[in-house]
Order: sequence, then structure tokens, then C-alpha cells
Amino acid sequence: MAKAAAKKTAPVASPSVERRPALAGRSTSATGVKVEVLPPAERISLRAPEASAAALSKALGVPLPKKPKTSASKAGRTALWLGPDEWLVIDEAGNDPLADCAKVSALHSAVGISHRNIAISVAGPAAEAAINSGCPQDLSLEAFPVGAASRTILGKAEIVLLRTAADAFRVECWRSFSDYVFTFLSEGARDAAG
Amino acid sequence: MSGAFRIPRAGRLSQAKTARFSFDGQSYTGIEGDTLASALLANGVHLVGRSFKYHRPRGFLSAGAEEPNALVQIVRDDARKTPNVRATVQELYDGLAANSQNRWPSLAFDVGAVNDLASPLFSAGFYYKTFMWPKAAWKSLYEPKIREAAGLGVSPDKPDPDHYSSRYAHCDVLVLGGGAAGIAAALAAAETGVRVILADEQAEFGGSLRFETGARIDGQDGFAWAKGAIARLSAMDNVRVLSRTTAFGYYAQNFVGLVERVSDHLKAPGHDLPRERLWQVRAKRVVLASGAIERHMVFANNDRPGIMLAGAARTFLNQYGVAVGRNVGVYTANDSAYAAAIDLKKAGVNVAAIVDLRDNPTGPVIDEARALGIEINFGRAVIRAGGKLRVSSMTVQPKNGGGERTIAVDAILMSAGWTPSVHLFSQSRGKVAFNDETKRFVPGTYAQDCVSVGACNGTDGLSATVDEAYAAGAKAAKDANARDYGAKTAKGAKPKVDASESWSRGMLGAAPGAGPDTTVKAFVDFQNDVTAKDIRQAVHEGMRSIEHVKRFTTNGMATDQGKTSNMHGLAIAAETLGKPIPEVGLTTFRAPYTPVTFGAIVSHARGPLFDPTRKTATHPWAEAQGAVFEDVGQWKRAWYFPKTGEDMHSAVDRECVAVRTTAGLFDASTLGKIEVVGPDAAKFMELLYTNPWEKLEPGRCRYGIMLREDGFIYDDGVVGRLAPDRFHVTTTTGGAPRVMNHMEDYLQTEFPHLNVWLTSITEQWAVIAVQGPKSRDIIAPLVEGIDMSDEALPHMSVREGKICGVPTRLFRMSFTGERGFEVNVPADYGQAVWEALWAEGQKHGATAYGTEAMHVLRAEKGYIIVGQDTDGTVTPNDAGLDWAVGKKKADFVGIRGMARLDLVAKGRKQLVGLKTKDPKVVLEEGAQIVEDPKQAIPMKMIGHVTSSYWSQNCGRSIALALVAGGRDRVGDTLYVPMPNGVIEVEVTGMVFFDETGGRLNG
Amino acid sequence: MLLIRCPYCEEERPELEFRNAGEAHIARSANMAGESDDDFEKFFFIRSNPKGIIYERWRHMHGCARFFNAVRDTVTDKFVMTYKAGEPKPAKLPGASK
Amino acid sequence: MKKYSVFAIAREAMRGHKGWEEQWSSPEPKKEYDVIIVGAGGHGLATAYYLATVHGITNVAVLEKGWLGGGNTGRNTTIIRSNYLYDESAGIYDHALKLWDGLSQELNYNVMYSARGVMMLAHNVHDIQVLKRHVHANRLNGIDNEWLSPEQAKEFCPPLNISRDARYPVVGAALQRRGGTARHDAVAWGYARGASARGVHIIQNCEVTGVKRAANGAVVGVDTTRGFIGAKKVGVVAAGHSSVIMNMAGVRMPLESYPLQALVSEPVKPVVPCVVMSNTVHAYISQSDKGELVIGAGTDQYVSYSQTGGLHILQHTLDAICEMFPIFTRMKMLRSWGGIVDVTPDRSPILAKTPVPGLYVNCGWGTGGFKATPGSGHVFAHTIAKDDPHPINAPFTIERFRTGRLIDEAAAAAVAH
Repeated sequence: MAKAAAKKTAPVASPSVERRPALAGRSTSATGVKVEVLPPAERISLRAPEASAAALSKALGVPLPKKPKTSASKAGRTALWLGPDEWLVIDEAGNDPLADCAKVSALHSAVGISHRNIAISVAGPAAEAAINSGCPQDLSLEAFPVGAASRTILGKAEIVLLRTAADAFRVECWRSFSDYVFTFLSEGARDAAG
Repeated sequence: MSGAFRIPRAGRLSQAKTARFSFDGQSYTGIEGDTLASALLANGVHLVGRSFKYHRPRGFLSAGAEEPNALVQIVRDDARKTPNVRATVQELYDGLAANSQNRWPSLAFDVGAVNDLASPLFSAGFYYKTFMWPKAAWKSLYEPKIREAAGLGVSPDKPDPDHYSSRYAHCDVLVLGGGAAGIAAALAAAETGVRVILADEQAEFGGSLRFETGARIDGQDGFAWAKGAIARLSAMDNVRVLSRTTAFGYYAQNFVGLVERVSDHLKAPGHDLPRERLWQVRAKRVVLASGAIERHMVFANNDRPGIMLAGAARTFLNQYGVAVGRNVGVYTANDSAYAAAIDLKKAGVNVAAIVDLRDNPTGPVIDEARALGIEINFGRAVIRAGGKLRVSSMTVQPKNGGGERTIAVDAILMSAGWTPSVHLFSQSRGKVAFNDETKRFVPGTYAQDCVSVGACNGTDGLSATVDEAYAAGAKAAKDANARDYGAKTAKGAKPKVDASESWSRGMLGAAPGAGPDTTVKAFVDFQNDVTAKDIRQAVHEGMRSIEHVKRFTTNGMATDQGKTSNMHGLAIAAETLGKPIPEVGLTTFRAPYTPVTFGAIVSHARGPLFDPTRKTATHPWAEAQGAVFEDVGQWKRAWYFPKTGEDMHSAVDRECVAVRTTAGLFDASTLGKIEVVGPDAAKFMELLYTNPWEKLEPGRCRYGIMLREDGFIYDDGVVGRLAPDRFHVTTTTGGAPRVMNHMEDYLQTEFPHLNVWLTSITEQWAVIAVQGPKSRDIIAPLVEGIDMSDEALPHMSVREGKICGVPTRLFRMSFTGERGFEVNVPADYGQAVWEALWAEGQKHGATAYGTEAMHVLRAEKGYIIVGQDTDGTVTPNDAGLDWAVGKKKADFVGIRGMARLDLVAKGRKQLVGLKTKDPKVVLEEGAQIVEDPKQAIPMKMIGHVTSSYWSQNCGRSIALALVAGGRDRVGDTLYVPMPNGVIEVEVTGMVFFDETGGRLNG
Repeated sequence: MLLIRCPYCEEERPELEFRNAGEAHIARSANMAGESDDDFEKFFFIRSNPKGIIYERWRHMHGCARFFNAVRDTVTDKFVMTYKAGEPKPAKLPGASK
Repeated sequence: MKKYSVFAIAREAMRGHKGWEEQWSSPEPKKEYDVIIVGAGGHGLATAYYLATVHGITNVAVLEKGWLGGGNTGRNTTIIRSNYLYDESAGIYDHALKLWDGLSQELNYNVMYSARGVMMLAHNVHDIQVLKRHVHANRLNGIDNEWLSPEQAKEFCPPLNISRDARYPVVGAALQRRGGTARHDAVAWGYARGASARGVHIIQNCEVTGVKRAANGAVVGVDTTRGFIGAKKVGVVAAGHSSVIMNMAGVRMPLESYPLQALVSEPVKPVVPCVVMSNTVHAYISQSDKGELVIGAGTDQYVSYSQTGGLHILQHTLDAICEMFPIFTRMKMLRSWGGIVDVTPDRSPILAKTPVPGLYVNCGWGTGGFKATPGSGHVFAHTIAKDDPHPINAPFTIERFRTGRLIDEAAAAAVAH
């Protein structure tokens, strides 16, 4: 499956130009919550029928979750259930999930999107309230426990939300409008503190 | 001193904490915790406003949100002026400045009051019957005068420096209203441990316990009990208590909008606090405990300042320690006004007389009033009030006629009974039912998971209310079927009501003396100046539906939305029609319950957060170069790059020439990109595009056209085949999201058997177009692993490799007609690769060009832009793109639609080129084309200009146009009639530059 | 704002995450090119637009991104049920009296 | 019908306004009429009025399930304009606009047609192209529509924000000076009074429950909640409920009905002197004579007959208004409501004979029907009276969806590139 293409897009050891992620280093704090842009990561959008899940899980080293709104995490690599045949795989350990999937012959589509998304951490006791300033989902621990993951809405932008701890979330969004998302979360944080 | 009418030891405010404020420039002193209304009343000020139509002097009718009269403008500073604020709701802060509205030159002397004298002319709906002659006078005279006279306050004229915030919240039980009922329900629900939100519009909880001195619960004064209960609730982790928070809208599936007034009551709110906060709550169960609103008596001159609801006078006394007069009269049709008389009497205010319409009522309050020595008149009516800027007397008459007697008073307290607040229930689509015995509408059939308790449910008596509410709160918690979030305090017991006040019915409609055959002004709707006789007149004029009566008279359409007037209006209409009230019906209760600030609804979505702004990876570079940007959808795109002294025209000319002589760099990142992956990728492409794809070799590209099922062009773009099972599809910038949706729709619902997946990669790849004769020279030094020769990388091909050491998908393609490349690199590398290419380009004299030059260059070549040269009515054939439709294909989306009768008819508009006879004249895009410029208007138009530019490369203007039967007209002369003359044009082919296309390899 | 149960996410989610996609169970012909004018008109333009129970499509656009079907009362806007794309029109509706 | 005038008012004032006649009568339905109009909104009542006044057909009943004017006529934001692109649309809307001018005098009822100007904003290059295409087409069709610079737009509407720093700055505007507003209730009432005075029966609280057809397929009357009422000609003018009625006659329509919400602010002194619309920022605003800001935008996204809608739609609308007019954030929303608009695939109305003999339909006006009221009624009356469309409404057939000869104003404003 798609080996040829995947091989060629594998990351390069020493690029002669530097990576300039959007919003690099941005952060803001309010009482009870800190909003901060996370470092770059490797990511793929993984699509596959159920039958391929086992082989892909094995290759990725993290079990692809089968339950809606859940995620699985292992060794710096997190797989988020986004849809019945769709996962967002985020690698924060510097390894390339695209290359791992390229070895799998079972039916699937793996597409590199490392640069498509950026991640923003929202952490602190008021994190939930900050995100609820524009996200209509129930983010109580009962409805959205640690490890819960979901694509959803923040204001007028689409985000992917992952709860990493009782008081911490990872917000992923596309890079072009990440300033909107960051600014929205900052306003939400300011109000959540008030 | 906080006012001559402040009664020592009355009320709950701390008299030591004074606050200075001004009204119409006059300074006063009030107390912290006052409303503007109570503070003005404490200073003996009753005259606060003028009515809408007759400009009659008005005072305070109420002490709450239902206030129709006392609307003022609050001025914090030049930019913070808020019109139409109810003085009965505005909390006092030190330094508050308020002005009266709708008067000129002053509140006491208002020229507009001449309308009052002429009021016989201004009957209901009079404006529908006049102002028609002479015809022109409506626009020039009548309407401007009417508009000037209407309106109440004045709109702010500067952008609002305050900010607003919003919060989505979820709970198991949402309790709306924080009186005894709401508190009891919240306690019961909270004690089970479920998530509870309790909201009340007032600054302090308690509802009518704020004035009901006769209430005792759990051994305490009612208000003290409420305070204690709220403290308990506030301490619980599973409970959110929101004061100053009005539930304004009840939407589908228990979704409730509330507004919290966060800082309007503060002297110095500080920068971090929002002015208001919008809460959007999804509740599993809702408990409505919204209480009841007292009605006024409808009698002549019942609008004079100093005449108010009895409950309001009690609130002013018992909450704020203010006497609304020194010598008050009472006019009532029920018991509750007696309590007001008793409280005031006990506070040392003289009660001149109670006038009670009822013949022989009995009860403890009546006995108590009598025992206090208050004169009571049964079976009598107040037929008119005296005084103008302030009530001075009431004239009393037996209700069936007889001798009049005038009693001097400085205030009249009135009560016709209480109307259950079914607004939110009704908004929830519940159906109200009329209780004929109690003459009130109460909740009937429920449409959502909610329950009404207490006064809003027609439940009388504190004990019954608390019982009902507590049980409902517990049941709501149980029905919500939620987990226990762990109430921190011990489970409590049901509150026990030790004492309460007595309740009785009242009356609806006009009181004796206010009709039907009088001409007096007995107001039903104060703000809109609707009198009992207006409503009768509406009925006489054939308005039989209550909605017609409402609209004809404007009864209930003022800023209070008829909270005090609706039931009276309905009763008068019903009486006039001779029909029972339920047959006349009730007007619809619409959100919002009380007016809601736009800012609160908009909350964060202002300025930069109005809509996401999308920027490409090279945006900072373009900005630094001084690029001018244009908005394309949500994107900011570099439009042109002016050098010092250049205007748009000269910058674009320079950019266009540079691309054709050396090379240009262009940021094409905003184009939509979709990776289509899977063994059935080609099959899927065959179905979604008109073109054939199966035979496209990996490594090659093709221009694809996508139709809707109706056969019209939907989108286009170059598609590269990366591998047998992998396509890199591009779309238009604006079309990207809908194309993705369109493709997913077909994939998921029409062709689910295909093994293929779609991934948006628009933002994964930054795209740098390098176009021009030197383009290869610029790129080649930076590329690794790709043979850049024309043989290995011909026009319309794609290779994967590296550029500047980072991965690239390198497309050889051209939207300029020059040798060209589109360098795709992972977006975070976009700017660095751009800079590297730029540095190379500088060696060759390359330039950066923007979207405008891109448009000119592609037009010189006759390349279309979907959405500009086509709209949603253009077929591939119309656009001259028949060659891109696979003739042998059995199916693709749009195959049938484009075969419809009209889509294959002769004479359709077709895309052609236009050359103006005068090469210097540039046509206007959107200009219309005719065959015969001498015809009279309306002219027969046969097409329009879709694209038009000055082409420096061609040395003349060029244009594309959609023209009926256009391809058969090539060589013909047509005309473009413009306001300042007709422009002659020649119809041409669409290619203006390098017709043979040789430059693609040049 | 409606609350819509996504049959793939197996829970109710706010309307903001969804996009309505029109009437359901209008099949695209396997022989599209051979359809008559009338059939094409019915397929593409004619809609039942019922006052009452509607069978309609939604997409959980900003959620799992799946298209699915819903049964809703257009008078009350209440959802009767939702089910996955490709599943047949339910023969019987839960709670239906008729 | 006694004439309304300032003298009549003065006369009535002397006797306490007790001498006014009913504006329209409320008769019991007869067994049979020459023509039945289903729906007593503005279009239906106008149809009846012109049947009586132009065609001399007065044995007409207008059946209304609720109260007359209670549907979209009484729920819209009352914008009137005729600056449409296509000849067909320009034809019918300008026909209406010409009737608006003079309607108060024609009806002897002040409908307060206020030609205060309708300004449509452009926020980007694409908007300019689309709006200028309209301006030029309108000019050659004899319809006024002029192009304004941002500064001219602000001069015409002073509170408008034309700052370049706006998220979507105003880059120009198209102004139709003859455009404006009118008082919606008065339009329904004026036509009702005029029709009633000429013998038309307006029967409220009378819901049509079936359309009866003879063996030959022709219409013979309608079943109603007040019994069967016969007529050889039935005109359906039921707005959002048109599909429902047409289904009763066995005709399936290319229509979908959506909630359309609108809102007004609290009244303030004059501040917005004209109508301002923006398709890109997506909202429109005017100020009523009473002082309320009247605000609307697009429909909710799903088919519904609930006459309500979501709060988020109003949020988006007010977002847009406060983007165009940042001074209005401290203003307050007083009232919001919803209507049901019936929308055709090409967003143009259907105003035509139907495949059923004797059955005529006037529907599909979407969000823009109010402005067409007089013109629509006028040509629909012609269509019914002559059993043949007026040249102005001849293009607005049902058949166009089969042939593809659409009148697609929305498609012409295509957003892409």
C-alpha cells in the first residue's frame, strides 16, 4: 500500500532550511490556566477498515482505539479515534509514524500531516472553562474523561481536543488559523480566571 | 444623607455606605445596594421618563425587569453610553450618571407632550389612515418627523471598549428563578449530588421574599432563610449559583440562553472583567421557578408618576428602606396590596385610603389593615388620578356609579393581581391552559423535559410552593439519571414554611370608569401609550385575532414586551368581542425574556475573532516585503507587491512582465489539496471528475473538472498521480472545503464500496509557484533526486524528491503559460524554502508576484477561474472545456444533468475573448454586452465581461466574456454600453498571448 | 441549537458539529446517464418537504465526519432516531403509534 | 369602503373613534366560489385584490388557517428592492417596485413604503465583480443601481464601519435608491380591506385539509376545517406550507421549507438611515420608523415547520452586524422570531399553472417574498383569471427544473476561485 509515495516523503536527516512552525513559542497565562503552543510533532491521518487495525496497531506500536471519543498512548505516540475508520496519530518522540505504516500491507491510507496541525496546551484548574468559552461539548470528567479525544468546534474553527489530564487538554488545529484558535483560548482563559 | 424618603432602620442596605450619582445632571446620594430607582425614590424623584407616543411624564411602575416606564441612558464615559436601561434593574455605583430620554428640551418641560393634547387624533393605527397626501410628503416630511419623534434612547456612537464573554455549560438540573420555589428546588436537586445550576436575574436571591415580610421558613425570616440556603448551595462543588443572570431564551432540547451581568454594577470594573457573560446551558432537566408579575389597575391617568405596583412599593420599602410617598393611596382588586399598605403604615407612612373593587372581601390582611386604622373602601373604584408630573389625588366612586370623592395622595399603590410568568415555559413550546376560575394562563402541556413550580405554575401560597418545588427538584435530579458529583454538605431536609402571606385572585381588564364608553386615557401598555379604548377600537375595526389587536395597537410590543399589559389587553379585547378569553388566544411569547445586549450574544466573535483569518506560511515574508493583501474567503492572499512609488497598476505591470521575461515567485498555498489514496482511487476520480483518470501514468498530471449532478462546473484543478493508488488533487482556494464535502458525500453514501480515502492536505504543503523562462534555473540548484530535464520532467508531471534538503512534491505545471513549477514543501519549511528560492531568483532578476498578476497572466492565456469566468450556470461546453469531458465514460457526477434540454440548447452563453477596438480601454468586469447599442432601455443583453485587465505583455487590454452563442461570433463587433459611452469590442478566441503554447517549454 | 445523536460516535452532540445534507433515501441511479428527464428532475429537484416526519441526512462534519441518516419531526424538531448511512429506511419508528 | 384621510380621523376623533368600519369582514364561507386562494398572506390577499379590481372577479374566497398576514408577511424584515441580475427576476421585482410606489394611494391605506435606499456591501474583489455585474445589468434594464466607494457608502450610512482594519473591510457598495422598506402588517391589512370592500371573502381560522379533484383531474374545491368549499380555480399561495397543500392535490414540488429568523433591537432615535445588506459578512439591517433596528440573515440549515430556530443563527447574525457596525454592541435585542420560508433549487419563485387543471401555485419566494408582494399578486391574479401566465411570470414555471432553464440568482453570485 502506497509504499512508493510514503518512502519518498520520509523525513530528511538534515534539512538545510529550518522548520518554522506557526505560533512557535506563544503562551499566555491567566489565573488557573495556561495556554501554550507545544513543540512540533510528527502526525499522520490514518484511515483503514477494521480488518487492518491489528496490523497497523502493531506497526505503530500503539493500539488503535476502537471506541468513539477515546485515545491510546504509548511511548510518546498517541492514536486518537476521530471516526469509525479514522485516527489521528501524533508522535512527540521524533519518530515517523508514516514510515511505520508504509511497512503494512493491509488496506489503509496513511497521509502525512505533521505540518498541517499545530498543538496548543491548555492546562490548569480553569482549563475546562477556558475551552468551554467556545466549545459546545460537555467537558466534565464524566463526559470527557482523561484520554478522551474528539474533533469538535471552538468558536468558528474546527479543533481536535484531547484530554491529557484531569486539568489539561491538548488542542490541535490547522496551522493557517491557529492564531484565531490561540487568541480565542486566550480570551477564554482570561474569562475562566475571572 | 441618602435621601429624604429613606426610612431609618427599614430595608436591608447598610446606610453607611453611600454612593453619589447624578440624574439629568443633578447630583444625589444613594446607598450601595440601591437600584437607580430606589436611590431616586429615596430622594423623592418620581419623574424619570417620557412615554413613546404622547410624551407623557412617567415614573416608576415596578421594582424589577417588567418596568415599562423608567428607562434611562447610563453614561459611563463617551464610548460607554447605554440607552433604554431600566432604572429599576440598574444597580447603583458611586459615580453613576444617568439621563432621561425621549424628551426635549427637558424632562419636566417636553415639547413633544403636545402629542398628548392632540391624542384624540393619534388613536390606534391612525398612521395607516393618513400621511398619504401629497404622495411625495411621506418621504420628505411625514416619515422623517415620525422617525425623529419615535425611538427612546440614543444609540451609542463609538465602538464599545468593553468586552463580553461566553461559556457553554452542561448540567443535570437547571433551576431558573431564585425565589423560595427555585431555592427549594435547587436544594432538593443539589443534595442528591447531581450537577445543578441556579440562576436569578436579581443581584440578591429571594424573589418575593425580598418584600414579603410575612414569610417565615425554617424558623427564620424568609429572606434570611433564602440567604442561608444560597450560601449552602454556593459552597457545594456540584452547584453553580448565578446571580444577576437572566434566562432569556429556551431553545430546543433543553438548551437555555442566559446572560450574566458581570460588571455593570461596579464602580470600576477593571479591564479583565467582561461586561456581560453569555451562558449557553444544556440541561437534562429544567425547573422553571420564574414567579409571577403583578398587574396594574387600568383607570384614567393611571400612568402619573407616583402610581406604581403595590409589590414594588413594598420592595422599595423592605429591601431598600425607601418610602415611595408620605401619603399614599391604595387601589386594588386583591389582597396583596393590603400588605403593602400595612408595611408602609407600620413604617410611619400615612395611608390615606385603600380602595378595593371587591364588594366584601375578608381575610387576615384586611383585618390587620383595619386594625391599623387604615380607611378601607369596598366596592369602589379609582376613576381617575390627579396631578401631572406627580400624582396628587385619586378620585373615588362606587364602582356602579355614584358620587365622586377626591382624596389627596402623593402615591398610589395598585394591584389587579398576579400574572404567572409562563414566558420561558411558552418558549419551550409548552402549551398554556387558561384556568377560568383564577383567570390566568398556567402551564398546560409540556413539550420538553421541564417542570414549572410555584407562582409561575399558578401555585398559591408559600407552603404549597415550597412543597411542590422541593419535590420537583428531587424528581428532576432523579430523572436526570446522573451520577452523584458529591454534595459537600450533609443532606438537608425539606424547608418548613412556618408562616406565609395570604394570596387571592384579582381582576383582568379595564376597571370601572375606564370604559367602555369613556374617552379617558386608561393605560394598558404604558410605554407604547396603549389605552383601553385603543384596544376596543381595534376590535371595532375588525381585528378579531389577538395578534391583530397587538399589532394594530402595539400593545405588548414595547421594551417590556407586555409583561404587565398582555393580560389586560387580552381581557379587554375578549370583552369587546364578547368571547371567552381562551377563544381569543394569547400572543406568542418570544425570546428574549428581557432585552439582551448584542455584545453578550456576540461575545468573543468581535474584531479578529469575528471570523478566523487564514494565513499561509510565507505570509510574514510577504508582509515584510510590503505586499498588499486581499481577502479570498478566510484567506489573506498577497495581492501585489508594490515597490516604493508604485501604485497597483504599475506594480502589477512590472510583475507580469517579469514573469514572462525572467521568472516570478507566487504563493499558491491556499489552493485546496486533497490526497486520494486507495486501490480504487482512480475509479473514484473517474466518478467525481469529467475527465478520464484510469490511464493517467503515475508521475503525470491532468487538469480536472468537477461538476455538480446538475451538470454545471463546480470546481477545477490540476491533479497529479503520485502512485497507482495515490492522487494529489488540487481545488480552487474558496472551493476547498465544499469540494472535500462533495467528495466525501459521494464516497460515503453513493460509492461506499470503493476502497479509497480522502485526506485534506491543504495545510500540510506550502506551495511556491516558480514561473517564467528562468524558473528551472532558479529551482534546479536546490533540488535533489529529481531530473529536471524536459524529457524527464515534462509539462504536467510531478515528482517527489527534496528541495533544500526537505521533502517536496514538485509539479511541472503552469497557470501562466510560461515554463513553470509548483514546489510543494511541508508547510513549516515554506518560508525558508521560499527565501532560498528567492535568493536564487534574485540572481536571475525574478520577482514576487501576487494574485492580481496571476489573474492577468492566466487571462493572457485564456485560462479560466472557476467562480469568476464561470458562475453556477456554466457547463464545460459553455466554458470551452468539452475536451476535458471523457466522451467514453459511462458515468460521472453531472453526466445526466449536463444533457438536459436547456443545457444543450443552441445560443447558450459561451466563454470567448474580447478585444476593445481602442486597445487602451479596459472594460469593467461585470459590464454587459449588447448587439445593438442604439436600442431603447430595457436593452437585450447577450452576455457580460467576466475578466478584464490591462495586459502589459500584450500592450493592450484583454477580456474574457460569457456571450450568447459566443464561439459563433468570433470576429463580430459587439458593444458594451457604459454610463459615459458605448465601448466597441471584437469577439476573439480566449488566448491573447503565445497562441501556440511554445513558451511552456521556453 | 439541536442536540443530535451521531450513530457512529454513539452519543448526542451539539448541532454546531453537524451539517444537514438534505433528504435521505434518494438513490442515485446506477444508470445515471440513461435516466429520463422526469426521473432526473425527481432525483435532483423534487423533495417531499414533509410537515411531520422527515428522513434526512446529516454529516457529523466537525466530529467523526460521517454522513448518517436521521428521522425527525419537522414540526417539533425532535429527533425520533438516527442510523448509519446505507442502512435501510426503518420500517417502524420507535414510539410511533401508526 | 369609507375613505381614510386626515379629515376622517379628525371626524372620528370628535366621536371617540367609534365610527370606524371594520377593515375587513369576517363572513361565513359560502358553498362555492369562482376562485379560492389558499393563504391570506400579502401575496394571497394581493391576488384576491387584483382579481377583483383588475379582472372583475369578486366571487373569491381567501382561506387562511390562522390569522391574515400571520405568516411570513408579518414575520419578515420588510426589505424592498428590485436590483436582481436576470431579466426575468428584474422583470417581476421591478414590476412590484413600481406598484409599491403608489400603493398607499391605490389602497387608501398607508403601507409606509419608504424609499430610503438599499445598499449592498462589497468586501472583496469577487463581491465587486458580482455587484458590478448587477449594477450594469440593472442599468440596461432600466433599474436604478449605482456603485459607491467606501467613503460614499459611509456618507449614505454614517454608522457604517469602513475601516481598512475591519476583518472584512468594506471596499464598495451597490445602492438602489428606490429600494427601501414598508410596514408589513399594513400591506396585508390594506389589501384585505381593499379586497373585502369589493366582495372578497377572507375566511380566517379555516385550514385547508384536502384538495378535491374531479375524475378528469381538474380541481373542484377544497376540504377545510370548516367543511368543503367548491371552486373551479384554486390558487395556492401558502408560502412555507405550499408543499403540504400541493401534496394534497398530488403534485410534488421542488421545494424545501426552512426556518428564517429575524430580530429587532430596542427602539432608539434614528441612526441607520437606509437598508444595509452584506452577503459576505452575511446579515442585513434597517431601522423601523418606530426606532427598532430590524436585523436578519440566512436560514437555519434544516427543513422545519417549527417557526423557531437556533440561538447560534442569531449569534452569527449579530456577529456580522457588530462587524459592520461596531457601535451597536451595547444595543439590546428586544424580540426575535422565526418564519418558514419555502425555497426552490434556483432560489427563484414558482408562479405558474400546474399540471392539474384549475390549480395554480405561487410559492418558492424563499427569504425574499415580501418585496414582490404587489407584483406577485398582480401577475398571479392574471394567471388565474386568464388561465394563462402574464408575460412577467411566464418564465417562473415548474417545468424549468426538468428542462434546466433555471433563473439562478444565487448561482450567479457564485463564491469560489
